[in-house]
Amino acid sequence: MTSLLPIDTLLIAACAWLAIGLLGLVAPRNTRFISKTLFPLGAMIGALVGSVALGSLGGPAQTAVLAIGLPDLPFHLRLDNLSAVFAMLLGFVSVGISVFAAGYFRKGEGTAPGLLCLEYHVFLASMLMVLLADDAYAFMVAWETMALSSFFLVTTDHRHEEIRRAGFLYLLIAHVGAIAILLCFGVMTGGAGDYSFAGMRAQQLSPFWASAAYLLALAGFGAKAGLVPLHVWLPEAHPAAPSPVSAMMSGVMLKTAIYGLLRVSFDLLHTTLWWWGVVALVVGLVTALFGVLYSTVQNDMKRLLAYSSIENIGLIAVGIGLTLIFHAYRMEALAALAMTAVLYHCLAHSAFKSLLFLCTGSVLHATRERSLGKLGGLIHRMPWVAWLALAGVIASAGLPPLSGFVSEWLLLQSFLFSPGLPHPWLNMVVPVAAALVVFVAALAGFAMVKFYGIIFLGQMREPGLKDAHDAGPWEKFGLVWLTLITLLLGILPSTVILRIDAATRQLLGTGLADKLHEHGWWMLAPISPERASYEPVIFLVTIAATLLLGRWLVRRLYHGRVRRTSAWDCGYYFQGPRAQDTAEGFSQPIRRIFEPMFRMERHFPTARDAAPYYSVKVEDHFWYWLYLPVARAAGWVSTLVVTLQGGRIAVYLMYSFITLLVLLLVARP
Amino acid sequence: MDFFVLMLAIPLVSGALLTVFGECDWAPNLNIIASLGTFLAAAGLTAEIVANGPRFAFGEQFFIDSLNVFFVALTAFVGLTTSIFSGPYMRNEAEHGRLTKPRLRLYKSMYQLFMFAMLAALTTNNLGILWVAMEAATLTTVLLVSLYRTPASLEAAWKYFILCGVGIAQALFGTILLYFAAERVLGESGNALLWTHLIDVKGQLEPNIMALSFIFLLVGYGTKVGLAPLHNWLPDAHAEGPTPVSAVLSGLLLNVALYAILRCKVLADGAIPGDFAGKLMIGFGLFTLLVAAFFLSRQKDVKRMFAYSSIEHMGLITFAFGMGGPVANFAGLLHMTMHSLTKSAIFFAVGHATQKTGTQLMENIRGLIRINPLIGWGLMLGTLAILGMPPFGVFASEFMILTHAMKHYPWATPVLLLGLGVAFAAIFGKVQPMVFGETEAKRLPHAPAITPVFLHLGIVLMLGLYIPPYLTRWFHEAARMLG
Amino acid sequence: MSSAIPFSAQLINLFAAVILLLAFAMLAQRRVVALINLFAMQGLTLCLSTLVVAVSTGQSHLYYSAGLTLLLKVLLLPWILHRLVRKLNVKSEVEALINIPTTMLVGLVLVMIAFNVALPISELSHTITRGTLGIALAVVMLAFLMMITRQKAITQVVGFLSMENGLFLAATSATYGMPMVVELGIALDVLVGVIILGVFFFQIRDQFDSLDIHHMERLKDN
Amino acid sequence: MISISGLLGQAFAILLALVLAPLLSGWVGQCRAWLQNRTAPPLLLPYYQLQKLFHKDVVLAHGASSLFRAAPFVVFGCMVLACAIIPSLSTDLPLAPAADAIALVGVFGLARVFISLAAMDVGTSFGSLGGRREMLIGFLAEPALLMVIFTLAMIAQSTSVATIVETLAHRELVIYPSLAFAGVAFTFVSFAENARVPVDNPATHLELTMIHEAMILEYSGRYLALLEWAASLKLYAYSCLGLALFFPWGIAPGDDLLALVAAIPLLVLKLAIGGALLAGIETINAKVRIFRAPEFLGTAFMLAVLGLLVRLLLESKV
Repeated sequence: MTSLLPIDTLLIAACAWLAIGLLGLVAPRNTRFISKTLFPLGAMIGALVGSVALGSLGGPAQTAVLAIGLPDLPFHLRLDNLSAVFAMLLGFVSVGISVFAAGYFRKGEGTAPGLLCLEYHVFLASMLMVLLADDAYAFMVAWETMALSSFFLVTTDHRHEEIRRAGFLYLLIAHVGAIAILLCFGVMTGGAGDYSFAGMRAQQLSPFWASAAYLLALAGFGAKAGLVPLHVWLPEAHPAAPSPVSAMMSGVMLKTAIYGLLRVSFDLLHTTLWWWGVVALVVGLVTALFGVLYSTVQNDMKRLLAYSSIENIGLIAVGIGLTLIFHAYRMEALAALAMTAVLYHCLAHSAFKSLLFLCTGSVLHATRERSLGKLGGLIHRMPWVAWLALAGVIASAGLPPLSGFVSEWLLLQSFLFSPGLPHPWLNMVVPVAAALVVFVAALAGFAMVKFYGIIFLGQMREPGLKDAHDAGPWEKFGLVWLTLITLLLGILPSTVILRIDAATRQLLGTGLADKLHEHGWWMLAPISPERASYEPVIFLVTIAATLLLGRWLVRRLYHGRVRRTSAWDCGYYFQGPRAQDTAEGFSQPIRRIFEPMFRMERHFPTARDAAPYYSVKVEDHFWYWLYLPVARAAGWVSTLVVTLQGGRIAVYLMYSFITLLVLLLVARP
Repeated sequence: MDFFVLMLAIPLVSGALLTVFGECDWAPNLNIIASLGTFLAAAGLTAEIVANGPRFAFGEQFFIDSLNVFFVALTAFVGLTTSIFSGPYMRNEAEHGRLTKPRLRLYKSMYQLFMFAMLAALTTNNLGILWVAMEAATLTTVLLVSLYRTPASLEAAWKYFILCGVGIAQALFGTILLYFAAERVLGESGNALLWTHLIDVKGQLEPNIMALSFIFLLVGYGTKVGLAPLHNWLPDAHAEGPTPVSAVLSGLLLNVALYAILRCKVLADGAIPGDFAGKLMIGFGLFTLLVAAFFLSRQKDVKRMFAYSSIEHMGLITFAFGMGGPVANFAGLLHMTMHSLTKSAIFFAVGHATQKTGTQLMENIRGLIRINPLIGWGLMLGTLAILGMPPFGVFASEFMILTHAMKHYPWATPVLLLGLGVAFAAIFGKVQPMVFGETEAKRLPHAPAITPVFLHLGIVLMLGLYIPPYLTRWFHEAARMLG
Repeated sequence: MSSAIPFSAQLINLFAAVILLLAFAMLAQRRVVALINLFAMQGLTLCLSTLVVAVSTGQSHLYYSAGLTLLLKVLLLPWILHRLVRKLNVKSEVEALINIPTTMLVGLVLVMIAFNVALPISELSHTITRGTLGIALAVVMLAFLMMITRQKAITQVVGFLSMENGLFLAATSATYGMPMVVELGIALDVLVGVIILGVFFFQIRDQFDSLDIHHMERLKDN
Repeated sequence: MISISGLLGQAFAILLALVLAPLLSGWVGQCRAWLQNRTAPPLLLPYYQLQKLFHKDVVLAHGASSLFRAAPFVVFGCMVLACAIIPSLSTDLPLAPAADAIALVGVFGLARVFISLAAMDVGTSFGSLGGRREMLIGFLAEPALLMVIFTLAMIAQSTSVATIVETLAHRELVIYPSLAFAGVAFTFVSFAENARVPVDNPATHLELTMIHEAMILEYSGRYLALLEWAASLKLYAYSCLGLALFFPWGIAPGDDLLALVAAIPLLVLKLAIGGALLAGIETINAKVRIFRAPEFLGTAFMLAVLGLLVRLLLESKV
């Protein structure tokens, strides 16, 4: 057979995923077959997708038209560098998650494993189709299929009412977002009625309509990505879903929304106005700040991670904003820098966030416990998970030498050169935004220390944790795989950037590659070594060398003797698990400093309480300021409307009579 | 033997037979067989029309072209599946003692006569006969709605009868006016009500009279379509009648009424300058859509809720045809098809669900997929389909309608989206807990007929991803006839 | 132009006026039995006017339709209704939702509207009886009003039937009758409808032990 | 690119840091004692303590995990790296490109996270309390520090510390008002970061006030030694950074040996003065309540941002 084009291979991969899913229905209850055969197969397909997309990077865009779709609008597909980058992300991350899932879905909770398998692989396939779609209809079909399959995955354990509510909220907001996206496409056709992306590219929209399209896209994709104020579904849906699903949603699905935003604002729209960037920047900052603050005060480990995802999406949005601003002023070099930061953070976040979610999955399996207040000391029982999670935590805290830091570094670099902007107050405001970004990053560190310290360190807060077991082989493989990606992204940034640079060049016309080529693979110097440089390898080597050398020297010159005894703790007698910080206690400084940001219900014990207890419930302001009023308004309208159906036949007759009379008197040709 | 004659004869004869022998054991099978025969005849007729184009029958009194043959095929198909579904359903009802044997007989005979009336209404060329057939359809369904003889069903049937009777009377007045206008052109020959003749001279018809007559026709047949504020009979009739009847009411009768309006619209458009009919229909459509959407959130009875959803979709379709033009008409026809298939599938699932749980109140129905996964998933998928979720076909038609509206009536788009969004929130929020969650099942003497549900959903799914070219051509031709 | 109007046309207009008058009378009538008689008279007048039209225009099929009217609207339906009333012993007064004088006023307004609407059309009519179209519309509307204002199921039916009368008037006098097949169909439908209603009355009476429709206000959403 | 002399210079700088850091802490302690009319401890006290601690056995709590044992080395390594890339004597450091100013902040962050985790590891009340407070200080101090660096980076059009220092050292004398703001902010930050009064008190074991000490309560023997050493390295690093950024004169431009030799006494002198000042400030200030610390650092952050704005407002032409 002739050599397959990458796009064909990806199509086949999507079909293969669908086929695997359908196979799951053959024996829906045969857990062994499904988890030990089908999911690994899916993982292989994922590896295929990832490597094909990686290989196709830098190549010319390939298109294909399928025979299905609307009569006058068949499915158009297109694989260009942008979609290739995200397809690569999808493929490689899904490998880890699928293998982990093979070990995770031992006993299918609620839904039959076969059905889970179907939903899961449909989810994968639809995400791939979203990336490949090249016309509005195909995109919407793939997009909504993605939403649907993920919704069913979220409500896997649908016996619990709150999980059902979470799923409903998720699907509702997803649907509203989809409506906005559809409108956006409608605007972008400019009335020409050609709904293929090629047709939209051909349109030259007036600034007004272009802005309308951009804002609609921001709203629509923001709803899926979790930009404030459309974020409320995210912290509900992620804890509800099984961990591999949360990992997939947080790691990959949110990125498809970013993909859509990039696609619309850089590929389909030609005009770029500087204030678009400011909007994205501000929204992103608010989202990031909101997300990180709330993630620090969560007491449910998956909610904490969900809010941290909101924060990261916010940072990505900030990067997009910067890119737009630079792009609007034709400062393409800097735009390329910011764009690289965006893409890089997408990659980094998808790796480390899915890693962390999978770790929570293992913890959940080992302890049946999601609330931080009942965990602790697991590093003794599950060392594998603990040490792998540490990598995710460091990356997520944006610390060198792991992946999170690289993207933040790039982002800050692009901020640093913003004063070149030819706009009087823009170059004032943007650096201050940089300050906030740093602030967010530092707070993320706080949240991550809380996450890790409370779950894995300290004494076990519950006796039940004694018999927690470490992850199984499949789970271990998944975790290790994602850790390796995180490590790779951390220490080989320029190698990776040279790969994904194709996408940047496609969107902005210029990239960082030529600059990076001048220096070695170990050095990341986007502009020039004199201006800024970062060598994670050297960095890592130095620290490791000092560590080992120091250890060796100390043992050599002195000794390595160790005595074990009970902890000192300033000589306090009571040292039970309850003496250490609770999750609430750990975040108390945040709650105290940023009190107005939260809606808190607290109960303080009084001196005379027979059974004193302290409780705090932190809620989201937006829920009360935005969502409930809307719901109330709708309810009010429908109370008005239902009076039409009063049950009186005479009244009904009168409606018809009046309608007739009005038409007779008013309607004239 | 002529397919057309067969198609009309089979339901008529079998209806008569069932009136007599309706209580025999083989009666249900006869019902199904008759429907099957009707469907086969309709299929044959369709093939014939697609092959050799339009034709007359019984002189010029009946006329089949690519527009109505499409409705005929749809009607015959849904009629068949509904009869299949109603077999076990009705038996279960009988076992529960909600229906006696005579009632079952009445049900079967009326079912066939109802099919006959609708097919006649669809195929006739004479607007007078169209009216007569519509009235006949109303009468048969009145008996079907009141089948249970409970106070509620009687009340529903009474309202249905009075409101639709009055509405149809207005339609008759419109027909008379139409005749009045046509007579002045075509002379007092009997064929002044023949659509084929009218269409030739539509340009010469007096605009004022046509406008007046179209208003009467729209209000008249619109009552049957369920356009707000003429819709009040619809939820009651759907909720209180037996579920198969709700299925055919939603899936077929509304379509037939809308078809009547369409036939008249073509004439009105020809006669009246300035898109008069179109504007009226757009107005009605949007209003209906919004009103129905806001009704949805307050429903407690599952069948009632889906009745309102039918009203909502009828509004959408009316809006589409109001916009006119090949694309919008195409979308309208497509949406009619999708709605018929999906909604009847939903009613099948709902019927089984209500039998299993013994209630129509939604807060008492829980965990359907634990009772019977197929019913549960059928309801869930059907709901998602009717809510316009891809990859189901409803999304395809809604996509076309929306995009066309964005192009030509941008101001209408927000209204449409608001309506669709509200409907989504209302319906899905209610169906999800019904399908999911915990519950205890209830044994039924007769296994439910699941095949129709998934047959319909399968077709809808297929059409959402791939519309076969011949179907496209056919739709296009039909759309062209509507101008 | 009144001098130009031939005698037959004057007759027809007269009958039309009588029908309108009867419609008002029915609107005002309180007692059920009397209501039915009025309805029968209306049918009779309709039949006569149809005959006149038939004679004056020589439309043969109008004879049939006149006969049909006589048979159905004058003899059969009133007879059925009377029997029903006797069987269900609906003795009581027909109480209206709105009191009679107001109803009459509203009816007056309706008549004006109807003429107003029909005017431009009758201008165009070439038949000798063009004025009657407005009257027919008025009768339809009055019947409609009656259905809205009356409380008894049976009076609603009478209103429905007199609406049919109005339609027939329009059909015969304005357009010299519809094609025969159509008229037959319409007649059949009306007959079947009334029979079904008859069946209904008994069931309604059994279920609600009354024919007051305000018992039937259970199905509602608010 | 990487010259032999450069490598030598680099190695020398690191060694110098390792040697001078404890001395600096000792000197500060001595000055404090003098200022508080106490008899001063010997200048070399830190060395004695290190020696003693290295000799002692390690006493580990039962709950201590391997992370607890690895953390001191990691922290130590981070501090060594930090000292390696901060130009104390010469700006020609082969390791400098490995981490620019932003990465430098990252290094300190890494150390902080590890020591906080280690503090939480044993699971005692004070450990977790200390870790929490440390992170609190951290996320307040880091942005301020980075803003300071941003201001300077904008002057130098570079984030590489070496380049910044070079530009600042070898420029014709221009007065940058922004530098004043940045300097003050930097001072605030370095007080907080090095666990000094008014934020923390290195010399206390009063439970409710301590931060850094609370974290290392459970450490002993060589681990404690490493942590102490790392702490003094941190102080040294911050001092050198401050000196290099705000008083860069005398730092050798390249691999010019004479300048290098000349730079050493100059550095020692600067450090001595700096240490004395630090001690003085510590003496005249009182330790604030933990929840006043945010205000303190907030001020630092404000100052830094102000500096940035001033930079953009007044000096954008420069």
